[in-house]
Amino acid sequence: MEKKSPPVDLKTQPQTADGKAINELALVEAALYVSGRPLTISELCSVLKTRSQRKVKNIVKRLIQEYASRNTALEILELKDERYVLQLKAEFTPHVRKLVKRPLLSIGPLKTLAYIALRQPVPQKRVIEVRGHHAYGHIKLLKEMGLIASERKGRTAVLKTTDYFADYFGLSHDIPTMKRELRKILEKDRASEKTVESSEL
Amino acid sequence: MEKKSPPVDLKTQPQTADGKAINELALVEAALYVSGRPLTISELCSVLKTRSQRKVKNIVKRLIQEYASRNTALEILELKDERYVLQLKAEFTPHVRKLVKRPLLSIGPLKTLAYIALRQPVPQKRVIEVRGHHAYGHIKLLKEMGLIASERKGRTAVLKTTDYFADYFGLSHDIPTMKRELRKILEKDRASEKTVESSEL
Amino acid sequence: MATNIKKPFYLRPPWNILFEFHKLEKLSPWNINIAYLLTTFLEEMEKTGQIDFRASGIALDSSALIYLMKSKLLLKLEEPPLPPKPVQDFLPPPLFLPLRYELTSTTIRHLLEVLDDVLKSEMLLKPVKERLELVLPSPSEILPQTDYYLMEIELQMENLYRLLCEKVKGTGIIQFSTLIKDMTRLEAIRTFILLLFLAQNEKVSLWQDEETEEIYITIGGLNIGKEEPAS
Repeated sequence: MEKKSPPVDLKTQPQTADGKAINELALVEAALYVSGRPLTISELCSVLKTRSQRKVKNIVKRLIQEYASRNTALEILELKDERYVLQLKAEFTPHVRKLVKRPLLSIGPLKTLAYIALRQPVPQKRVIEVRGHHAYGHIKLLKEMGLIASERKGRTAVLKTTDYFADYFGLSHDIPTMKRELRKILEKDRASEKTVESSEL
Repeated sequence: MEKKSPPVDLKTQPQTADGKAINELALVEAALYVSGRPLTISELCSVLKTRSQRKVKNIVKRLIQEYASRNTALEILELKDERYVLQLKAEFTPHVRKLVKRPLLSIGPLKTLAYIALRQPVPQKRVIEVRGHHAYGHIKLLKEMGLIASERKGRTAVLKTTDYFADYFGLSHDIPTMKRELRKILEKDRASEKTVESSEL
Repeated sequence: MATNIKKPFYLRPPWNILFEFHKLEKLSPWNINIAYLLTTFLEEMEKTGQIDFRASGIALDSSALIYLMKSKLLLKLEEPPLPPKPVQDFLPPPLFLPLRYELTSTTIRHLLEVLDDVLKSEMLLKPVKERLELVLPSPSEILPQTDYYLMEIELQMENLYRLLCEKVKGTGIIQFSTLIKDMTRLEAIRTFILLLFLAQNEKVSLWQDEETEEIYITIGGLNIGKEEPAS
């Protein structure tokens, strides 16, 4: 059984420690499962150690079909910009929502993230002034999680949110549009808060 | 296929908005997927809206078989106290680790954990000597996560891994056997890491 | 509610050293890692929610004292001891936990709920800060009893200031690494301490690049704030 792997690409083919070739479909599945976010073709190329985007697209398409043919709670979708995501089918959400307890971030880093999102591109110095010295740690964490990125502008580090941030919260990838979306929700929230307050009087 | 569900329990059976009965296997899969931790039989009972533990056990066992029969990167394990968990098969870890945005533990604590696991029961003092002063923080974290426990032996605190740790890795609860199994995992991990590294060049 | 009075976390090791001065006197300051103590102290305080400004104040005061003890030893030209060598043992590679995906519960609503709070604290700030603030607290309050130390420092500060004026001619700026290029490790540390005092007296301005950790030195105040686009 173990000897049947074909003699192609043996050097670059992902392997387990005992030399068995890892199934490529399963490798794409692994990547989509652990990342929990949409992956681009080039991210998948890097996982599969290949430069052929066509090859990767074929593998993902086969995986999508495999998922669609089974009776499973999960689905793999192709998004419009050639990104792929593994997610729970929407009809299951209400039944299992109560098991979802872990927040993405605790309150401190979440506040720092919210501030960066609304004020981006914002100098790191300004974020520290507004949020205090603990925000150094928050910024490090948010970068590690891929939610924000920093750019150098001369001597200043400038922070902004990433595409992953936009995907997580379902916002536009275009920064000005995203900020408008955020402001709109914020204003709506405030307006309904006022209505509640005045009706409580 | 969809019509074959028996006409029992129609009131309590989980349903989608349009009234279709949701497949119970897929519902257990959904619960394990979103929670990302081992679930007990009673948690699964509550998701399936049933009191019959036997029924739930049967469903989970069928799901486990279904996963085992497919060529997938995921596995469902039964832990010794009748808890069930969905996770990535260990051999895929080195290939997709870089995509994980929120590692449960960073490299430092993971090294301390590996040292304790291989040297247990080991005096805390020894761990600090070998791993440095930062290991105080690692030990605290690992204890909080329930992966290690400390015992007093006279004046010395002695550290060892917990049953939860053994379950997490699917290892034997017998310490000498576990250490043999661990050595194998660590060697495998190192070997496949080398494969990943060299093919990235 | 039954109140069992628990010792606050900071009276436990390792932080207790910052709150028990008599213990501090018996220790060599080289054995105390101030950065580690303060970082973990703040982390613990944030985690437990026991925000106590008095405790923070005392911790800061003690750290300044330890820092002063170290500076004094350096000015006496006493070499700090070498860091202890770690005990050798076989170190296995990290043991990676099996990867599991977990859905998280944070939504856009949570993000916007906390935003209100942050915007309130933003409103309390001046729109743009004019000059960079010094990272270190003023040493003036902890020094009155050490006149000799101060005299010594002032003399050396003057010397260093003259040297700096010489070196920054033309460019107006010098990197710390250039300044200490031909110095021994101990001289470099002394120079750094003196620089902090000069900066405190606004004789020089210091600026550190967070990525390269290089420190830039200019004579007098440098209005870096002007270069930045107004946000």
